[in-house]
Amino acid sequence: MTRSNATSRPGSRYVVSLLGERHDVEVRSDGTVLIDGRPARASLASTNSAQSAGRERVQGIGDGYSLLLDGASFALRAHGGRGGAWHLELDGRCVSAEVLDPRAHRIRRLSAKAGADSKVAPLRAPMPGLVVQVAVDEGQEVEAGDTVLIVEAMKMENELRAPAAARVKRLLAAPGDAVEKGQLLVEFAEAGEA
Amino acid sequence: MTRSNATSRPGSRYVVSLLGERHDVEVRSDGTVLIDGRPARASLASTNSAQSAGRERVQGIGDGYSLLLDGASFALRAHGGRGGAWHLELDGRCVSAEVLDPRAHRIRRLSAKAGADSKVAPLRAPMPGLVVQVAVDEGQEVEAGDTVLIVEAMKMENELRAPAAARVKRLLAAPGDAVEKGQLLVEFAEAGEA
Amino acid sequence: MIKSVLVANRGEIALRVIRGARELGIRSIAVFSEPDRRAPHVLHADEAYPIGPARAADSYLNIDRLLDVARRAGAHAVHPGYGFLAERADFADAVTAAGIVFVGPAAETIRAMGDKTEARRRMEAAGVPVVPGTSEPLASAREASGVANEVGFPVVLKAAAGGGGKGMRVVRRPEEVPGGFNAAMREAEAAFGDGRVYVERFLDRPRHIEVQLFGDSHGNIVHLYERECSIQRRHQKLIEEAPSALLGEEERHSMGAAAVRAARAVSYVGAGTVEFLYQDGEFFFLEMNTRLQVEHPVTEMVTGVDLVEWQFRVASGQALPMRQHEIPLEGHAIECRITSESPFDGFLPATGVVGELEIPGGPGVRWDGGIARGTEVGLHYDPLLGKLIAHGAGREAAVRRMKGALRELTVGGVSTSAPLLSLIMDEPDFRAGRISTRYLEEHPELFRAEVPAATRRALVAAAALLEHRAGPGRASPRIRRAATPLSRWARVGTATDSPRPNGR
Amino acid sequence: MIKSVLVANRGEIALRVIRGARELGIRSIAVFSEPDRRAPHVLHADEAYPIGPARAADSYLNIDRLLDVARRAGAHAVHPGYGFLAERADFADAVTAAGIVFVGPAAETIRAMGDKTEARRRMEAAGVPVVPGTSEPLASAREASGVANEVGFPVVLKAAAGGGGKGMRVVRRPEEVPGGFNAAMREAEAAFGDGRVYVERFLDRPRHIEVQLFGDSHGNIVHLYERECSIQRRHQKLIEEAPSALLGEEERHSMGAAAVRAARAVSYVGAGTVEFLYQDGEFFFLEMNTRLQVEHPVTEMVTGVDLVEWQFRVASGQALPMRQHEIPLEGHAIECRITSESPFDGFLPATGVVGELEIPGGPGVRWDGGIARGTEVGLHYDPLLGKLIAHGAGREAAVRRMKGALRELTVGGVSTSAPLLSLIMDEPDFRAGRISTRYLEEHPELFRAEVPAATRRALVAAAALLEHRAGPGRASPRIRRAATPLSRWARVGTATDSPRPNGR
Repeated sequence: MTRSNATSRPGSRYVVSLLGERHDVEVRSDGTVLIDGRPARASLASTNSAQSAGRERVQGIGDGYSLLLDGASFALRAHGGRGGAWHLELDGRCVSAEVLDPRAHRIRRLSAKAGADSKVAPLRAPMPGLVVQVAVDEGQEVEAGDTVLIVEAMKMENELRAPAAARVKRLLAAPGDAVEKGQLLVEFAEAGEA
Repeated sequence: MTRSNATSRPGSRYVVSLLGERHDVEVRSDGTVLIDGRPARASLASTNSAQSAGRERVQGIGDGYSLLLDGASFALRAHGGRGGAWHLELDGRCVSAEVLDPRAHRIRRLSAKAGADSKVAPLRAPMPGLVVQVAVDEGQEVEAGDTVLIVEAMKMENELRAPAAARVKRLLAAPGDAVEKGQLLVEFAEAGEA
Repeated sequence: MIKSVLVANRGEIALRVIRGARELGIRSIAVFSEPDRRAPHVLHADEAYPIGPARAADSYLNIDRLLDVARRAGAHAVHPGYGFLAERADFADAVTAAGIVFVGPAAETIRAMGDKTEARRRMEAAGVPVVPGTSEPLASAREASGVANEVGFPVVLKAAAGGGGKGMRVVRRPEEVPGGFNAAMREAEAAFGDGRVYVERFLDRPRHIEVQLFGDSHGNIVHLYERECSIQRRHQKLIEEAPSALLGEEERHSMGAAAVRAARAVSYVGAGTVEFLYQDGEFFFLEMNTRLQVEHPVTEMVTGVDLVEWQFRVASGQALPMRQHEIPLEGHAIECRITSESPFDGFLPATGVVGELEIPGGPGVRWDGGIARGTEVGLHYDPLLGKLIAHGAGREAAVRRMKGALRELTVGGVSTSAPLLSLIMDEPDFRAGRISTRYLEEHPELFRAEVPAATRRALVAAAALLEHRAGPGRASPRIRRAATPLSRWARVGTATDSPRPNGR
Repeated sequence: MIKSVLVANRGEIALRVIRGARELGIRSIAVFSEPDRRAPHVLHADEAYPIGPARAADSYLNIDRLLDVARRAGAHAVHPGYGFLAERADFADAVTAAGIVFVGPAAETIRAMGDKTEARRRMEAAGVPVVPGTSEPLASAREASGVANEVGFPVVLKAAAGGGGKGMRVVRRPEEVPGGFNAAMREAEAAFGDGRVYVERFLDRPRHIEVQLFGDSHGNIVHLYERECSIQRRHQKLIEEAPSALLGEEERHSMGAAAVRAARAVSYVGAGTVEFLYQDGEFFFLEMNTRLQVEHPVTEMVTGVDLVEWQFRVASGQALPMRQHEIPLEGHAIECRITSESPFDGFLPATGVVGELEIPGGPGVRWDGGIARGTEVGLHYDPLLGKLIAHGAGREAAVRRMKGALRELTVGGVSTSAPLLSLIMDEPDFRAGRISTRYLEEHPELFRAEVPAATRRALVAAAALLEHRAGPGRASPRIRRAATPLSRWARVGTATDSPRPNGR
């Protein structure tokens, strides 16, 4: 049942960061895992044709897996990112996890502290669409929740609002512009800032 | 609509052998095909994710295609073999076709004549299974339809019968043998032959 | 009976109509825009013809081109589905003028009911209760402000030509009227080419209950009971049921009778729906949709009637196959709209290519879909990917069945409404039938649902096992780049994610 | 109500039972053999546990192991599905002895009905008509010959412990009796571990009609009308319908009454089926199946009853939810078994990996499947991949709906019965309900169906266009190797392919 997990490396340890919490996991060669010290029998099997049949390969959208954890059955999808990142989907919930060995986890935590940032996040297009209206001017002060731009997509107007009290530093879109998903639309400075 | 067919080669000609008949087809660059001299507007589009999305690849089981022929819609699956062979599935019918240019077709026809063969085809296992009974001995004469072997598969006994009147030349299976699909079980000589 | 039909639509409804035609031996003729060349409705129709580029105005809304295909393919009839040209009287006129049967009511009926103010006038005359408001389009934002003050806030500004929530704005304070009026006008202009707007009193916590109607050319009109469509986002229905969760037998009767009265007032022929707003025992005429509705399957599940079959029969001049008292009402049906949206990210439209597609099965489960593996979901058209329908002996059984079906449904490659729908099936107010059109705003907890402990534990185990499988090196300190977040993978349940149930 | 259930089965029936449990809030516990680790029933159950290697005797038939899992997982009940241990009295005994509820009738009932000769004896006593033949197992081929001569040819040799066509041989001439007896005995021994065989008169063109029964522990017994299962190959059902195509109201009543009499004779509790052979207005008891049948969905579609739900209710000690006169019979339902076989190649078992999988949808269409993309179809278990069910207002409507659904169904990677089923839906005798258990042998034309001209033309065009796309060189004379025929791609319609409808 747990053949796929029973490699020659006994008791590999990982730090799993998920939904803002840290979990210590040990994957043992006997088909059990220790999650925050609590043991469970675990079996993970791919449900994609790729791995089971060796004939097909599905990419990009995440592979299907069946996890049995002390018998409880979970059908999930997983997509691996860089640096121990895993994007998981289970019961319709999409959750990102970071899996590192304990040493890598310590290093990453230290470097993360240095990069803390308090600026107001810029507005990006949440979907491809057409800018219908720009409700602010450069230099204007806005309150959290004020409408900044209206983007039309799928025939619906979507109002994009200021994420926090701020000053409009730079406007990068005008009415009639077709914008791509993620495209930078408005940059903010902190309220009062030059 | 017919972009995929409109290549720079105008009016390529093919000989299509299918279900025992020969058809002359000309694929034109204007999106039409001439089938045995009769023209039709044709559009062939892949319906697999592979070609439409460039992200996936499904192999071995045949790719899906949509054919529009003078508007009539056909959803088919196709699997390419060697030497102009195409295995097609449409409305649940599986049909093999051979597509050659006119010159290749003439050459193949000539060589086929030389290899004509009148021997009684050997019995092969039509599916993986277990040989339950061998009803004949080497050297024995059999009539067409006589039971030669019984192979059990999926808990059912399947009687394999002589394809024609013949003499059992060689027995290659015994009761209790597990056999693979296509495995040679019995060779025949023509009735009376040594 | 009609011999052939051109289906002037795409997606799940085109496939639904093609299936209905096939079962009656009617030759089905599909049309497709360039990106739809490989769509299921093209593959499953008897014939299919191209009608232009992606933009709807150049393809599915292009009347000349549709009629040209209809003539060339020898179409005996045209079925408009819903949306696109379904409620365009000029299309019905053009089809009829070309000597082709229009599967739907007469152009005059569409015209009368399509004009909201005209519809109000007619319904008032027929004794059908209507919501207080203007019966004439408003000339200006100024006039809108005046009327709004008269009717009393909140008010709703609506496109006279509209439907489906487009060109619609709720305004709660006097100072918001001008902005709302302009937005409604702009959307109406873009969506319908008609920017006229009118105003009505806005009911605060109404339920949206509608009655399915059917008329034939012999003067028979029946109703097929009601549907409750209160669970909406952005005025777009998300979950529909038949019958309504809480309507009593007497209310059912009087609402059905009012709907039939409304249909008689316009000599209705074909499938139609009268939408009501229901609040505190009162119901008001909202609008009449002169076509098949998206949510028609729930009615089919509880009555056993095939509404598309009836459409074809009526369009062929046949009388309705049943009289009012012969129409059964059995069990309870629920429909969930599976749309390409990110419900936990303000219902933003989602795009992608459909990868894995697993359709639930078993007793009482129906799937009306318009997608297949490899379908590209773009922004050109409606985000409806398919509809999941569950029928059970009662509402509780139907809800439980739907919950299981949603759990089995897999649509890979694109975000859908399914996870939110799953949570709603478990939510106590929904379970008890305590719903209104404000259901989603009143349940923000749905958008910040905690991940249960067992699920979290499974996710942690899965992540560790996946990394373990991927082999040594991956989790080592040399790889420094932080995880790149994918848009679909929200950091569910963290404090930074504020719920945006209505996208604003 | 039962709190949890171990489903001692696999494939579509395991999934069907898991769905039923889920809807009642019953925790479902799946079991799986090694090759089934990734099977849908494992994915969709609440829990799943391994029970051994592929060989059924070592896994799904391993009573000790199943009970061990049931105990460890705290299973409150065990549901056996059909096949495997469903009709093994010793399993029912062992489950009950372990203090676990067996979802099925009492072990005594299974034992009595499982022994064909004992069943015959009891039915004769209860006044249910039986086919002339022996009521005792035969001691030898010699004795078989004697009885066969008495009863008159043709006769059928049957395993006393059998079911589902295993260990069954029809013998038409005296000299074939010894061979048939030995083969039946061998198969019976292999399949059931019990080689006893008996003999009966063989009806030449009977219809197979069966009645669905339900009993509860309070002494109530009802029937849920009949199913017609005449279309068979190798004595295995291929197409089932409810109600029977031609049974009159009076015959329906008397057959139902006889079935209830049969059930009363053994104080039946749970779901069961009495199978009859019907010929020229007479019907004879064939056997009683003390379990849910493969074809139970057609009964569910016409009655609206969820038979698995009833099984759980009855096993929990509840009374049947309906009395006889309350059970509706509405419309007509057809089920097609989608099996991994090559119907045009003597129904040889087919293997492979399920690739593309497109499940039909829309009104009145149900899919009960046990496969997903990537499922490996091997030879260890039953070839049933799934069941396609269509319901319509009448038989004609159901057949037309099924035809469309079969056209939409795609199962890539493995040969299935679907293309043959498609042809049957169009065949005039089937359409008219002129069917018997010899239907397939009497319609050899189904196995050499000509390809229609339009289809042939499309195939020719597609082949040329594909080759054209593949680019120059492919069709050139340098490539000399002849086309390698793939097993699935028969040379349909050529003279060299003789039809082998029964594989022998």
